[in-house]
Amino acid sequence: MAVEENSFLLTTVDALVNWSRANSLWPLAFGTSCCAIEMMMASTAARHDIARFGAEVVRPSPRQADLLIVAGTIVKRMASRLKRLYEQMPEPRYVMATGSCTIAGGPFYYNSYTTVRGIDEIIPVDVFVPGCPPRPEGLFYGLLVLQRMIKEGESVAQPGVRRKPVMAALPPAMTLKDIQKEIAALLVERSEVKTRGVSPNRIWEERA
Amino acid sequence: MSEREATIFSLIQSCCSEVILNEGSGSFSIQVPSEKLVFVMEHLKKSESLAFVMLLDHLAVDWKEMGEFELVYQLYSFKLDQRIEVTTKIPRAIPNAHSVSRIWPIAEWQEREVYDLFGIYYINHPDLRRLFLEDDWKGFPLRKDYEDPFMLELVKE
Amino acid sequence: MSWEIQTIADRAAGATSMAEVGAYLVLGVVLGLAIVSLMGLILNYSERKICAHIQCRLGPMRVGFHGLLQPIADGVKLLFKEDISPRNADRLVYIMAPFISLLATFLIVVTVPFSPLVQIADLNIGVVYVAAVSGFGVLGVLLAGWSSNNKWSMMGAMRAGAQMVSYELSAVLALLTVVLLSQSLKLSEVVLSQEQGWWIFRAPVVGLVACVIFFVASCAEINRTPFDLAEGESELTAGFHTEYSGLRFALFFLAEFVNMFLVSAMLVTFFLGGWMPFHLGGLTGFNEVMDLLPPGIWFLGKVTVVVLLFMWVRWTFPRLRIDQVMNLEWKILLPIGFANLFLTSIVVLLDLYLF
Amino acid sequence: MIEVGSLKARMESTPGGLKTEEYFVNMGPQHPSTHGVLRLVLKMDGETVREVIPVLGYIHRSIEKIAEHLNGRQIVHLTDRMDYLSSAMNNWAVSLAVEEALQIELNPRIETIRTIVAELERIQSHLLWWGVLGIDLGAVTTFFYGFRDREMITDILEETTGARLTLNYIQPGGLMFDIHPHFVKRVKEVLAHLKIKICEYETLLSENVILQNRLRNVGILTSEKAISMGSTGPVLRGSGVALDLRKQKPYGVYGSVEFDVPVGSVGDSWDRYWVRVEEIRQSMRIIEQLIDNIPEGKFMVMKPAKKLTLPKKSYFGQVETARGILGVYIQGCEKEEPHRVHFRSPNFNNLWVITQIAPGGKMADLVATLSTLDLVIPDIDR
Repeated sequence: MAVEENSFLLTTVDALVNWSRANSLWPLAFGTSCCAIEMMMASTAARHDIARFGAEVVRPSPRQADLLIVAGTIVKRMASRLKRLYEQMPEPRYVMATGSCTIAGGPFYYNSYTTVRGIDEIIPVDVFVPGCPPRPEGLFYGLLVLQRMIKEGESVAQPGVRRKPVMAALPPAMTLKDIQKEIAALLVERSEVKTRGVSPNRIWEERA
Repeated sequence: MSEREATIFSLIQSCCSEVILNEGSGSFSIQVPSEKLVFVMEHLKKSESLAFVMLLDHLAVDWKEMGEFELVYQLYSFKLDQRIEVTTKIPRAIPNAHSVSRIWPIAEWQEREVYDLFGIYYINHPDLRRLFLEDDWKGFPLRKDYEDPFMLELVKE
Repeated sequence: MSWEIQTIADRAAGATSMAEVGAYLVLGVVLGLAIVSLMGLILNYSERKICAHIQCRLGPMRVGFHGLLQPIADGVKLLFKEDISPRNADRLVYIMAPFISLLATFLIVVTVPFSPLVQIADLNIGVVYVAAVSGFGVLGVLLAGWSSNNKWSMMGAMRAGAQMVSYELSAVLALLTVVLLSQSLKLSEVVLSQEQGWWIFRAPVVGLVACVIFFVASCAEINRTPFDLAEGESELTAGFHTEYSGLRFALFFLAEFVNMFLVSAMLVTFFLGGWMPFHLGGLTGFNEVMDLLPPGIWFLGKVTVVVLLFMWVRWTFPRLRIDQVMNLEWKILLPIGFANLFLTSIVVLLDLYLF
Repeated sequence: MIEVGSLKARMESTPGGLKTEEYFVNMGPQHPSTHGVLRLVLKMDGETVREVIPVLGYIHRSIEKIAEHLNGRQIVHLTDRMDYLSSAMNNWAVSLAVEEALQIELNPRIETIRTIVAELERIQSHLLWWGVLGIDLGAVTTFFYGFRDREMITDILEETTGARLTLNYIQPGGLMFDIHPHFVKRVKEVLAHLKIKICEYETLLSENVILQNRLRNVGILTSEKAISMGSTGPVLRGSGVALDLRKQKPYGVYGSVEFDVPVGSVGDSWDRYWVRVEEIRQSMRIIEQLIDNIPEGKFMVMKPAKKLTLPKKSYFGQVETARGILGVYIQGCEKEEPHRVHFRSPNFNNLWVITQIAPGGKMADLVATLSTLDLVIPDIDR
């Protein structure tokens, strides 16, 4: 039976499924460093209480989680493990990168021989939450943005089609690409910052 | 140097006359020739009047210009309530040192860390592997001449 | 006041046509399924809300009034989630395990006497049936852990197996105490025998001891803290269901919550009078006042209290170690259970009831 | 049917009893009770742990290399991210080393405020540990109680320093900012609140018979072993060795305040638990003595524009953090950037204790012991 693209049945199912997915984002307990403490603070501490959004069921096993909150620096040795964790999660899965280390390497950007400069080099990211570490409120804003994205974004007819990642604390129109372009331009423009050697797996240069 | 430190130093010198005071340190520090290191260390721990039973820390410093590695051991004695810094220098071309892991078990891992980051080979070490980096890592990153395109070195002018 | 007991099975037996029998059959199955799924939803929501309030939080707030729709959102999400089975898993067993787990709970729901008129079937060997079928749940957990091809799952399953089989003994011993007291294996008659007073009060001390033993043992049987070793998060990541995702995981989740309800229902039936209102033998005036509330309400009220007790215990206590769990069962609970059974027989022989 | 006697005879006839197969389990890098990305390779025999092999490096961010390119003032912010739960103490260690190198004399106001902030950090770190210990042992509610009170301290620190976790407050030559006008009032409020709550926590968790059974005589660390492994802080004090730099080599104003150093006797997990809970009380005592008489003065004695050129000498600054002795080794070479920076992290030595005391215990004991060692993994890897 052929169902039309925008039939009433499918859109209603879409709405229901997206509503349920948005409101029950079970995070995977995955924290590597300081951001993990703020994530714990947000997800569990009595004052902030992520349970209000239905996201307090922190699953230790990636098989049961929907949301991978990457909290803390990812180094080369951990990168493969992060990717594996992501692959172990069942679809639909969402990734939130919290903190400047996961976004771009943060304070460990220069002169570090291990830090991965942005986890978007390893796995696709849905929401970036800046901060070092981000406050719990920042994490909530990221979660709400993700909820909005899920509610608007996906459809049963086209699973896996996703909006572009957004920076949670920036205007919603801003995408990662814009920011990367800006950073690249800044690096070229500012003459006092010279980098010796360009890492082969930095992709932003090619994009810019 | 305080009076107590002077007595400790004389005690050490009585066992090994080649020990000299290390002037390049802000705290009480002695310098030992590398071949005498294990002997002096054993004396520092086992001697009843000294009893430096705790190895707080072990690190290496890369003196590229002088072609030397400086190994630094921080010891602590409960009996004297005193910290002492023991340093030794080994040539950069042949970075071999004697392991003190028989004296203090924790040295096994501290030496692994130094091996990992500086590439100093410890003789008689039970299990000399990399500690922080992957086993197939090339080079020793904390050496001054380490180069890695991944590192994005910030050049200051 | 005399209670007239009529189960759905009785009605089906007294039916005149095949169609009527079929209708009752369908009613029974639907009722069972409805109870299982409804209890799953309600208990999931209340567990999250109650634990939140114990911990000075609010719990789910955003979906519906005070997050009432939260379990539905979770359910729909889990339904539409990708279902992964590990490559080296024993696929048939892996797929069957959650259903076996749920089947055990469903089979017990059939016998629960909700009220004199709401009971699906009243077996004349009810106690034996309950004891036998509840052992079925272990099978699901064991198979799940074994078939996942994961060491953590395996460890969780082994822990669960050892623990559930051991505590089954104490639980059955506690039930046997009540069987001695009520002199029947039929659940409805067990309830009826408490017309002069609930066994926890009427049988001097032995009733209370048996009740406590049953509470502890059933706490262990349904894998709740302080006995949640099978899925101890901090030790075994997620225990026997580490590799399960999507709907199959939801079934385990559901079975866990329904098990909690069933265990409370059994505790209520055997020790707290089931649907029987609070009676004190001899005080007819008082008893008649108590009878004003319908028995179904009494039953649900008591179950609620026991479930709350389970939750309170869960969110307060730390977890035991595996050898401590085994010690508690074999060295403490089991001897007490046997002694209690012996004392009960003396109580029954000498007719030493309180009222 | 196997007779019991024959089985027993068979067990005795095989050398070493009836053998079971040992297997390896990877605990971590992503595991809820390793508190980060520590990986432990466990050799297990059923439920019993036979051998523990820690594998590190999953958060090795090359802080020591980065620090060689920064000046003394800039290194401070990197130390925040090492042991993020005692960041003020970490800052202090760097400041001590740099101040020794540049021979900077501090005024009493700076020293007093530093002490208060460090003790506040210690309390919040121990509260977090207390909560996480509960969750490791299965008592989830303690986690929320610990975090609730920790939040109040975080608020105070945020008002003054502008950050909740990574303070970057104690700088070479003084402090980043002066204290907030409400600082004294808020601290007093929190102390009054905590005094009641600590007693409540004792009844909730410490006096629980299950917790006592889980911790007592588990993971016994003798004082000789603790010393030979170079462990410090509450781990060493739990084993009965009263090594506390705040007493031994007083820095800040620790020399002029009264406090006790709690010391365990057996060295089991319970002793470590007790030492930490008692340390919260002692920290409160220290703050109480200082909070009413913070001297007047400047909060920074060094001009911010001053170049921190380090002489060609090595300096070792050490402080007692919430986890033990943190040492900072700075080797200068007549430049602003140090020639070599090394951090002696307390967790590095404390971690290896697990290889000595966990074998022979159960899997659950390993988790309990790990929890009472209170490890922060980024501090180990740096």
